[in-house]
Amino acid sequence: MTVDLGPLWLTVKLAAVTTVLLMLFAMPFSWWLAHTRSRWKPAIEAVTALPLVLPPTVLGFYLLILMSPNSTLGGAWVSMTGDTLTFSFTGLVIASMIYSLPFAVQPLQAAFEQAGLRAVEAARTLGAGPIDRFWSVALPMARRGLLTAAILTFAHTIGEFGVVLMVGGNIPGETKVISIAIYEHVETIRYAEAHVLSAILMVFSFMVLLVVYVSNRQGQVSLR
Amino acid sequence: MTVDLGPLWLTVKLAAVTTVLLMLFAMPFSWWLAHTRSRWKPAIEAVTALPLVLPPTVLGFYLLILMSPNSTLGGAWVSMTGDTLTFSFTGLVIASMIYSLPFAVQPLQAAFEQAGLRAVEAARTLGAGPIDRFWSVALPMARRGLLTAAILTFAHTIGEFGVVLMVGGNIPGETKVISIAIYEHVETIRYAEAHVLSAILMVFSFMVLLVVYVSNRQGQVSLR
Amino acid sequence: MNGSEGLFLTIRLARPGFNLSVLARLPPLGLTAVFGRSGAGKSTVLRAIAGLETEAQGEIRFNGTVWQAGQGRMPAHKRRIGYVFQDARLFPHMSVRRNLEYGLDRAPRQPGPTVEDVAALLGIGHLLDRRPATLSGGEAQRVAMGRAFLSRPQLLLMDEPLAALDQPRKAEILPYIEKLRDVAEIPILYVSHSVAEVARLANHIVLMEEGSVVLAGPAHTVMADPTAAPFFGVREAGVLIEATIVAHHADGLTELATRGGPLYLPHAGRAPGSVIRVRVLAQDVMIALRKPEGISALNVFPVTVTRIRDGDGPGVLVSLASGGLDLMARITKRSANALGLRPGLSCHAVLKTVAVDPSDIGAGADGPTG
Amino acid sequence: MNGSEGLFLTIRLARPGFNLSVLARLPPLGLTAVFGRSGAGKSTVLRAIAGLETEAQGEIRFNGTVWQAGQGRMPAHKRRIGYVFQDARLFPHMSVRRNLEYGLDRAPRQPGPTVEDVAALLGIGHLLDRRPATLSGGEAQRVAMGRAFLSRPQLLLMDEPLAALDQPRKAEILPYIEKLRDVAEIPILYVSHSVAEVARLANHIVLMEEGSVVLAGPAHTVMADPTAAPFFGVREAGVLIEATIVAHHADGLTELATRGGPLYLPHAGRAPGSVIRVRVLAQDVMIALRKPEGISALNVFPVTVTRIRDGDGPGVLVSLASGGLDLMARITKRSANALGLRPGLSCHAVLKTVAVDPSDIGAGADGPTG
Amino acid sequence: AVAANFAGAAEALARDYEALSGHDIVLTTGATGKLYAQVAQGAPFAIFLSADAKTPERLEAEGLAIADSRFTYAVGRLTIWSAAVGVIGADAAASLRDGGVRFIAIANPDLAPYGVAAREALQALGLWDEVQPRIVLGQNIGQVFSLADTGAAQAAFIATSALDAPGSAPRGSRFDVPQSLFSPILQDAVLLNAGKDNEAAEGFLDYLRSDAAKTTIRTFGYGLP
Ligand SMILES: Nc1ncnc2c1ncn2[C@@H]1O[C@H](COP(=O)(O)OP(=O)(O)OP(=O)(O)O)[C@@H](O)[C@H]1O
Ligand SMILES: Nc1ncnc2c1ncn2[C@@H]1O[C@H](COP(=O)(O)OP(=O)(O)OP(=O)(O)O)[C@@H](O)[C@H]1O
Ligand SMILES: [Mg+2]
Ligand SMILES: [Mg+2]
Repeated sequence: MTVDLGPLWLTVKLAAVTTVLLMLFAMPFSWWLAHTRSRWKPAIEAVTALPLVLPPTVLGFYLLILMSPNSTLGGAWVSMTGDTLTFSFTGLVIASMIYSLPFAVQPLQAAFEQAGLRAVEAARTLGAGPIDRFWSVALPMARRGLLTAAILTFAHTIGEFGVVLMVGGNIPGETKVISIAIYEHVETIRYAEAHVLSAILMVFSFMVLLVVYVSNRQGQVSLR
Repeated sequence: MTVDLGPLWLTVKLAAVTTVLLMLFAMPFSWWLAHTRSRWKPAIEAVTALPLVLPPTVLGFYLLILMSPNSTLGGAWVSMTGDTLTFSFTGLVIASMIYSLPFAVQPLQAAFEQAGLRAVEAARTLGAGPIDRFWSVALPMARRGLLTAAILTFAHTIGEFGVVLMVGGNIPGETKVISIAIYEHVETIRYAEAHVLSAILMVFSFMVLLVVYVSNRQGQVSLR
Repeated sequence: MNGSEGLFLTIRLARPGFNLSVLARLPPLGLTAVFGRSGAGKSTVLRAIAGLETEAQGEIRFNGTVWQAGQGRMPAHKRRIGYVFQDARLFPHMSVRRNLEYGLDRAPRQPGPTVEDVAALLGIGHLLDRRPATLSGGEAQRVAMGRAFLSRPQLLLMDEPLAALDQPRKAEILPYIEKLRDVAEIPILYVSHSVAEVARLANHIVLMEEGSVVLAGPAHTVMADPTAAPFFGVREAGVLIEATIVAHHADGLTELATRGGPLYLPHAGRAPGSVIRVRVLAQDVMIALRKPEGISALNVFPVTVTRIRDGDGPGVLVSLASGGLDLMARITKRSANALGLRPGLSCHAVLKTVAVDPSDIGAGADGPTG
Repeated sequence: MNGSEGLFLTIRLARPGFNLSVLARLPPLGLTAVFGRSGAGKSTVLRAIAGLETEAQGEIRFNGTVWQAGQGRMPAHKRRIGYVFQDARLFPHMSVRRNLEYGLDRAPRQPGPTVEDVAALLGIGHLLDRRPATLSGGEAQRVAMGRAFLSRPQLLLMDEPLAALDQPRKAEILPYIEKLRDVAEIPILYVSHSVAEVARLANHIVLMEEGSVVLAGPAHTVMADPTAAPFFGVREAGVLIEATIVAHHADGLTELATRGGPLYLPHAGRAPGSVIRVRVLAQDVMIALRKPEGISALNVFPVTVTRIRDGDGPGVLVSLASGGLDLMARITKRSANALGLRPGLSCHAVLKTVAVDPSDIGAGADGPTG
Repeated sequence: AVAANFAGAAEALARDYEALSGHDIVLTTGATGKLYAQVAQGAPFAIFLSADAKTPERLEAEGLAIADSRFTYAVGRLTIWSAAVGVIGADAAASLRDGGVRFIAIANPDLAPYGVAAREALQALGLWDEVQPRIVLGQNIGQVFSLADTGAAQAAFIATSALDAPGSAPRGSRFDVPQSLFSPILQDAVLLNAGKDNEAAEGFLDYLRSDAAKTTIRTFGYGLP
């Protein structure tokens, strides 16, 4: 029985890149959603949650259509970079970001809404511009929501493979993530390998999460 | 082309039952997690996020083993109810609850932590016992987190099928949910049916979410 | 006072850089003012009594019921207290009315003020349908007070309840607190930085410094204690005297009988025969060698100098006795020398009538305390 | 005063059941006290000036810069204000030190107090490494004040900054606020419910009621205005007089020259030659027909009765003139009748030396205002 | 329980059989491996129409299926297909070498018999090593079709049945791989324990072997043993 760990590292890389990029997008977007008075707000909120309701492979299917070289988007990407969006790591990241969008936006928006604007107002009077006070006050106060968003995105990207499989094409070393590998073992009735890989994945994820939660606890601040 | 809507209602029923039951469990559990001083807290938090990191089908595989009539749990269930846990609606609900656990616990816990205990302390001095003040003060103040938890759980149960497929066995009327139906259509290359079902699912989900968000907006309260 | 009546405290609580260690026995009736500088530990003591400081060690008994002893604690929500927090802590998701009703709904059914009564008293009747986030600072504080009043408490803990309010509003609310204290017979623990409030309301005073009680006792004793002077400030030194209302005169003056003779005050608002408490500040008392004539001051008492204490600065504090009545006068050293004051000297104490602020007239004696 | 200097406001803001409509021109230097009952709109005005009330309509100009006009608004963070909120609003995720540094880090580099200076002044030096959640109410308020002081503001907006503090602490902080006002020449808008604070600090007073300004003007004018009496309370009626320090005597008394003659006060703490402001309460002034002898009061001025006003209750307010000096005495009707007071009558005003509280001695005249 | 690739044909067969016999057939489709796991955990399936020969053999060996009930009901055929017209010509090898074919989708050989067949065919054409970097994998034949259909992969080895199901219009360009280039894709059926003594189940298995059924199976693009 050989256990190939390549997919594990690929998975971690994908999850990390997706999480970081998605957080960067979700932070200002959630902030805007939390405080906008636009009448479109509920509609935008509903759309944001939609990537969840389609089965992952089906969402992957539509993303595949969207990103294939024949489409406007995919074609533009090919002519810009010379590479296709599908079956590439970049494509995987984009697909994962879209699928995990609700996990990032929802908790962050909730945290921003709940924190209120009192301290942010104080920051305004102390000379902090919009971006400054977002980073120095709003975001740290919504820290717990940020953590939740990051954990859900990270864990979900590790575990989900429907979208990834479709858009990534399961190319070893390029787009074959560990969840696909485990899935394959289960499908081909090689349960021993599946158990080992699952155990590795679980232990690894547990360690990562534990480190995150322990350090969160240390940095914890009562916001009362 | 015939579009069978049976799976849609089954899906809605599953999502609704899962969401309600999971919320009932997650509310006290997240509250406890948010305020416990146990040294095991980070470990429990990490375990709570773990259902996410296993691929759904793989998680479903393990749940299948756990709930099969040959196992202790599944066997006990059979001798108690005369019915198997696997390939039944009840089994589906349990599996969905386990898989969606992180979506319910994480945002709720974040909301409880962020809300602080000031108002809850006031409720204590006003004669409200633990359960009373949880319902009358802590939970309403964590309302936005509750909403996030419910939406993520609901939407995710609608969309996810890996676990459900494994544990439920795709039995029409009993365990064949819409996501599986769409998935099947895509897999069996009946794209037209897949497009129609996807569109119905999206529009339906959008309407549900829109109603939720609009009513949330009306009931919204500045917590500052 | 029965041995088990009242509030008995031995609390210890250690925090980095701050140690609370309070031993106190408070009377079962009346208002006890907790006075002390910012950071002295006043709020912490109130929190411990309410059962909100889980780390507080020691013992707390109230009217014979053990609230805390060893590891045993009665849960906060069973203690039947009304707590007015230093910050209002309203429930943000409820209307003002629901906030007010919160404690009422959870209290045993027993007669007491209604939401409307309290709203009218506190001037928040027009706010009942509003959300706390839209209230001004003082409005929120009044709602918080109303919420505590309505919870049918057996002990009121009030942490600077009037600090955010204007003088006229204070003047409206103070009599109600007095009524709770005297008529409803609810003991009150009252944190305040205002000497005027304390002097008017307190039957008992506890002075705290750096987590410890430095002085505690009946209000008149503590207020007359020189140790307490730095807490109150020079301007606030004075005596509390008891007087009986004799008559209300047509020109608006009330005639009082004191142990030193008649005293004229602005209308005191109680029926003749009532015993009231009057605070006379040392700085409002002048000393004259001969009985002055042709001056606007109505209250002139023949007195004997009993003691002269030097203070910091240019003033001296002269204690005067007139029959059974003690007075204090704060005058300059220069005057004391010019007049040749010394213990035993007979002279006259001149007290401007209106120097006695109506808000310094408290109802009743500190009876329950003594 | 240059036409474009100072703060010019025309603000309108409608809320359900509350309409704010304020038109005011405030001096470019000195302290303007905003006084009014709870819910009058004081905090709302400060918030509008700071640029935090997005719904406020109208115009705001400060020292020639337009802060708001029509739809145009300068963002709050560019206004260089220091705002002390009614609730402290510290940043919960930062240490006290980082809170204090927050505004400083974002201000233009220019000389001014350091974190250590301000921490020492406010007595929060031992709290620098703590988190806001562990501070007492008064400690938090002091940190909030320090944070605003350190942000190198060009205008200070202070919303009841001292309400949560004890008297000794107030006495330490007040001189610093005076220094900011006079030495650093930062105009200050100061909301307070304490007449003593206002009387001591304010060069200019704005009285608000139900969203509107009912009276505004130099402090001495407003404080002497009968319209203002209900705001301040009877006990606080009085005059503000200007005096020059002549000498500090060995017995701790300071001799002042006023337009009505010499005045003796407890040590006033400024160099001879300085002009200071003294508040003399009407209730601290007695009237005698003949110059009294052998009494402890040092300050006796020959005066002429200029006006007698009846108040509610048993008192009358007697205006007195002595050369260029105006005084007010609050005495009983009975005394006024007994003495036969009428306008034009010559008599003596007796003022107990120590009746003038050191905290009522403000530095400087309200020069910039006048 | 029916392997996904046979779902369409199975539905048609079930419909015919129901009309013929009056029995009700409930179909459950899924990947072969998943169905195996479910059967092993006591799923109430009577018949298993696998996409391979190995799994039914294994079920039988493990005593989960009735001994000797196994038979081959269909043989899969393989087609190289592109959604675009003119990409795949008569010389399949040359077409696949063409630079326009950026990606070639095949089923995962580890998972699907069609994947093994595609690999064998590529090896037989002498292309396996050369096209290796351009290969993308689908989990099953349905996904492989999706990859090609969306144009993400310009060529794919799919089941002929995916193209030739009744009612589907011919599109793109194709090359049917000769049976000689790969070992036959045998799809076996087996009677499971739950179907023991089940008249309808046994009847359906018999029906599968009938000529009427064979015609239907052929129209769906399958070969026969
Ligand atoms: N977690 C903590 N760690 C260290 N010190 C603390 C902590 N919590 C409170 N303290 C300190 O305990 C002291 C007492 O606080 P408390 O709130 O009782 O003061 P207080 O007398 O009510 O003051 P104030 O009049 O300012 O409200 C303060 O000096 C405060 O800094
Ligand atoms: N959203 C709102 N809806 C209706 N009324 C409001 C709203 N926000 C504030 N108000 C009212 O505006 C009035 C002015 O509030 P503001 O905070 O300015 O009062 P204030 O003078 O500072 O009072 P205080 O001394 O109690 O702090 C209050 O009566 C308040 O209830
Ligand atoms: Mg306190
Ligand atoms: Mg205010």
